[in-house]
Amino acid sequence: MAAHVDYFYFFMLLNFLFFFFLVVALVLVFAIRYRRSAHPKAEQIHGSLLLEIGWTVIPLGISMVMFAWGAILFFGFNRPPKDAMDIYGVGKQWMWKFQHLEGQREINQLHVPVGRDVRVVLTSMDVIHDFAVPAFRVKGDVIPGRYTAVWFHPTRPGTYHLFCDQYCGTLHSGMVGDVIVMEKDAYQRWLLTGGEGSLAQQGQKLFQQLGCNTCHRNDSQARGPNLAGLYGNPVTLTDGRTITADDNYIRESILRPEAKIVAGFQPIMPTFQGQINEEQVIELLNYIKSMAQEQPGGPVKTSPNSPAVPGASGPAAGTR
Amino acid sequence: MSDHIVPVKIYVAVFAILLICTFLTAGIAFVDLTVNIAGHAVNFNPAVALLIAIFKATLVILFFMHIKYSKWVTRTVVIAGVFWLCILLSLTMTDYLSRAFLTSPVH
Amino acid sequence: MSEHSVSVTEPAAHPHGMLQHHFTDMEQQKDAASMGMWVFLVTEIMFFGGMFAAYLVYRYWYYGAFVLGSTSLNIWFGAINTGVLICSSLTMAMAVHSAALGARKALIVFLILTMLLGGIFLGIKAKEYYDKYVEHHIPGENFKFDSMTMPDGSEREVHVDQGQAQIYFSLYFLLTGMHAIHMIIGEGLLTALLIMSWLRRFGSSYYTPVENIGLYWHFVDIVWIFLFPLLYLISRVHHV
Amino acid sequence: MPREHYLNHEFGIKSWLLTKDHKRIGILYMLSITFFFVIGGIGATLIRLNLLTPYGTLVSAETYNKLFTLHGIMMVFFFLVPSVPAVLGNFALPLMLGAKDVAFPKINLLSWYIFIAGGSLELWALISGGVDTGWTFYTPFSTTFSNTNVITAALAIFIAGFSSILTGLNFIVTTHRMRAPGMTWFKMPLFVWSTYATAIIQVLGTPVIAITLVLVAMERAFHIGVFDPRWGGDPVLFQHMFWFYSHPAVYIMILPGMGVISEIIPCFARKSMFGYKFVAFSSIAIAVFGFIVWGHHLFIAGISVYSAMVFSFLSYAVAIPSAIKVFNWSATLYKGSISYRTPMLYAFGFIGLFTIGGLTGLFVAALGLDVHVHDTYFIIAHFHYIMVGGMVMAYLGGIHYWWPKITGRMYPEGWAKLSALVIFLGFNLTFFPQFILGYLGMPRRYHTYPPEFQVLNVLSSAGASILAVGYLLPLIYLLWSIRYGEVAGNNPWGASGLEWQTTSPPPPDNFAVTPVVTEEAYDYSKEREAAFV
Repeated sequence: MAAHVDYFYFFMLLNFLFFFFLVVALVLVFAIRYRRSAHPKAEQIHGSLLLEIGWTVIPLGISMVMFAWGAILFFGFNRPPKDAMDIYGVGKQWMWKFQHLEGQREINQLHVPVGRDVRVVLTSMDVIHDFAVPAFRVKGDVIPGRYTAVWFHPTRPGTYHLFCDQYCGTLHSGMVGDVIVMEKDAYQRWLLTGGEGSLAQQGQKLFQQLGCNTCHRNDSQARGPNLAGLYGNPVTLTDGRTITADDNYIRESILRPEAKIVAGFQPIMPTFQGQINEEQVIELLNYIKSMAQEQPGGPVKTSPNSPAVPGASGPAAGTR
Repeated sequence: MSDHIVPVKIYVAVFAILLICTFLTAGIAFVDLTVNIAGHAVNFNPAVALLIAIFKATLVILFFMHIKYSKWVTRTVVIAGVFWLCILLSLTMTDYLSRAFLTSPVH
Repeated sequence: MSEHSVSVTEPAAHPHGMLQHHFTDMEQQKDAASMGMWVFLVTEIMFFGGMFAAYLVYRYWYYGAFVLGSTSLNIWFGAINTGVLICSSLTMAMAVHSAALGARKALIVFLILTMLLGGIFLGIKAKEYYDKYVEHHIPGENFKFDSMTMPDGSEREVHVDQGQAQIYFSLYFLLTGMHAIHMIIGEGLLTALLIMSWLRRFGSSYYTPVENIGLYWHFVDIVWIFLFPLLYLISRVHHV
Repeated sequence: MPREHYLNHEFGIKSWLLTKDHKRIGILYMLSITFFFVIGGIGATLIRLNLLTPYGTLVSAETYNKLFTLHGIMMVFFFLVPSVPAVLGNFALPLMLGAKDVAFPKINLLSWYIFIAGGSLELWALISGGVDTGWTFYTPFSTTFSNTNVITAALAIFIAGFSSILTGLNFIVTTHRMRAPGMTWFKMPLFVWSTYATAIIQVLGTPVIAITLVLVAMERAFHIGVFDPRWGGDPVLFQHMFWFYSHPAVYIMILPGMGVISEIIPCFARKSMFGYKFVAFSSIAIAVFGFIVWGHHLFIAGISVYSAMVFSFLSYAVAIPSAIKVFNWSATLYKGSISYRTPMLYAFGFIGLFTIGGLTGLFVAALGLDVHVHDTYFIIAHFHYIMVGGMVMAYLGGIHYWWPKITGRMYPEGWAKLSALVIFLGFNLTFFPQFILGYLGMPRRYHTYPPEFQVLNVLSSAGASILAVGYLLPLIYLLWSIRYGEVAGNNPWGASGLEWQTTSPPPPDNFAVTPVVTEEAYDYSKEREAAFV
């Protein structure tokens, strides 16, 4: 992607240079050639329809090329490849926290393997932040209340700047870190240095600690929906809407359970807002995701690394 | 604005229509206007209420506010105001209506 | 051009000092004032437009909460208030009409009527606000939307996401509050008109302030005409 | 006994503070925005000084954030927005239309008082404790997390907004209703067209920022939830509403400048405007299109991809009318008879810098590229090329152009040319390095930065010091010229507009006899006496 952005940039730069020097040349040549001392009497010319049409249509045409190229690139930025590996990130004043699916955690550092598509799924614990890695030409706002994603494909091992690009308060300029791109084996070795179990396992522990399993269970006494096989599949709500259970839906259902009630269930679940933080929500989310595959009978459509894209969807995923 | 004096009759007539519309809109609120269109239940209550409101507002603007008797410049000002309101609402909604589009599980 | 309409053919009599020095004649002055008022009303449309945009977004997102919030409002207060404002619009139009005919007494009577009707509206609105206060439906520390009073007086339990419900009530209070502020300003302006007409400042050749404040009053009425269905009538027949 | 004019027919503070004369009100605005410009400039100076080193050695992070907020708010709301419209528009618009005054002189004075009230309150908010949200007030930082005077600052902008609305209202009605006999729409000078277009934006856009800031204040005071994600509110909605005004506001800040340039170029090229109608309509087109592109500030803010594409597409549409203007200005020079007086130098500078600013606008309107440069110094450089390279150049050009009409005296030409040159060089040295910084990835609003960016930052700061000198010079020599400048005469440039047909400075009622317009705009076919060209 980074190279494509640069090709596009050079195309834009060529256009820039052409038009800039065209205008400067026109102004300078006319200004010197028709200076008062050399050209004391101006010739009155009122305009030319042909010229007007010309300099309306030609720039319009060129700018449409710019638009189309830019839009295609942008579409790519917003559609991570299917087999991209996921890393979860939480922004908070003023640090970055990352959670790898394998359970490894880090602060203000992001270790990624070279040559793989990496998707970073992000949310914020307070204000809007922005995850920006200029070397990869990517950036995305990190918004409290929902997940957004940024993906990239590192091609060369090394250490790259990670910036917060959206002003977020006093130590905004201190909210910087490093993206460390490692060779694949080195990355695998690095992953093993953590010892808390995978993100899904951590989530399972929390799931039991919070007593979620007393209601969300796979038997007749369940007072909440069975979560196995839920992720990535359609859910029918009490008001008749059908929505897809994606990251944002699950997050919302943990923190604001009364927002969307699954058909056939009572609104009895208490909110966990204020009791668990975004990182713990991510653990739970990953446990619920992992349950999608454990269920042998459940319609498993998604592989672990190609879950629902937490794209730019707001709380109203699906239509009313 | 031209110096036209609108007869009282017209004011009273407009007033009567406005009152009737108000009763109508409050009454219709209790009637279920849900229609089944291609398998989707669509509730027309809000749309009807809004249409009545637009009709009422138009009457007020035309007669009470004398737009029917005024110059085109004034009318243009009114139309511009409504048009810009539509820009604000519709372009904001382009975002909210399409945010969910890329959320499908298959990419 | 309605054939019923009567052109005022009176020569442009200059009431003392009413023509400001920078205008050529009364017509130019009147046209300018009228246009200025309309342009101002357009800014008012956009002012409310910002809140309408927020309303639209959240109504789309949180339809269920909006339906419940809307059902908790008293539809009869809303409908009566709509009627009251329409009456006041008529009396305001009649006030302008009387001013144009130079009928000073009628002008004064209609201005007083308009102010009274405006007062009734604000009174009913205050009662509605008070009810909401008692029910803890006012956004803030004590906000709690777990029950509502139905039109027949019965209480009903409500299950809804409190945040979403609070957004509905925030928008309700913002929209109606801004509208009420406009009404109060309107009452002040009407008082000024009343004093001026008492002091015989208007005649059939100069009544621009009456006309312009009339436009303002009608505009405030129109805002309410939209607020009523948007806030009170979202969907009464579908309580979720 | 000298001839009576608007400056000497009454004396004393009271005669100024209670004046309803649009010319005096213009001068009141000129003094007040110069004051706010100096305040904002001090903010900029301290920012640039701090960025000399990567470690934020001059001020603390907290102070730094308050400084860029002060700089942004002062420059945008209290300098750029009122600069050309409220100063030059107030002074010149009625004169150019052949009117005795604007349509509502009392409201005009009122709008200045509102401006001063808003400005004073803002100054108080920014200096007593300060505000650290940036001029953009993004939620939820502004509503929940900032501990500074956000409500006061928002309220002050709310108040000042009414000043802008009333000025716009006045100009719209004045243009429609106060034109002299014979002054048809297509005989109006282009400055009037562009000020009219600006007024449309002021009237339609400002109320939206007003209500948005009310919502921010309410959210902060009562936690109503509209922008707060903890209640289910959407912080991005704030950005929509904010930019619905603040993007068109960019055109409030450049359109009148374009109008000034459209006056200066025909005058000093002694030529009628090339494609007059196209330039006139392009102003209106910019005003209209300017309202439908705000989403390009939100490409990476979490809006829908499709919405972003719509906004990107529309953003290119608004670039075209600006391009039309640039080409028409250049074409006007063709076969002209060009003299290099100071206003013309500013116009040349404007064309060059505005072209850079406009063309880099194409970069940031491109979705794929905006992802990389958004919220970096590239953006800072881009909009400073428009706002400072464009609008401030145009403002200074306009001040020099109408100075003889305003004061009846000429400014000192040599000094003026020197300072125009210094400003041009200083400006480019300040802001060109920021394009490179931005593409390299340096984020905006950073108090400290990685050391590899230092060289470019030092260059930029050096440029800023040159720029500061450039801005100080006019302040001194213009003041000097009020007393010691050469007497200008009524039409020192031999220019065509109605404002040059009356005496300098004009009488209180502008024209001894109401002018009747028969000429086309910019009719330079006949020779006019021009003592100073």
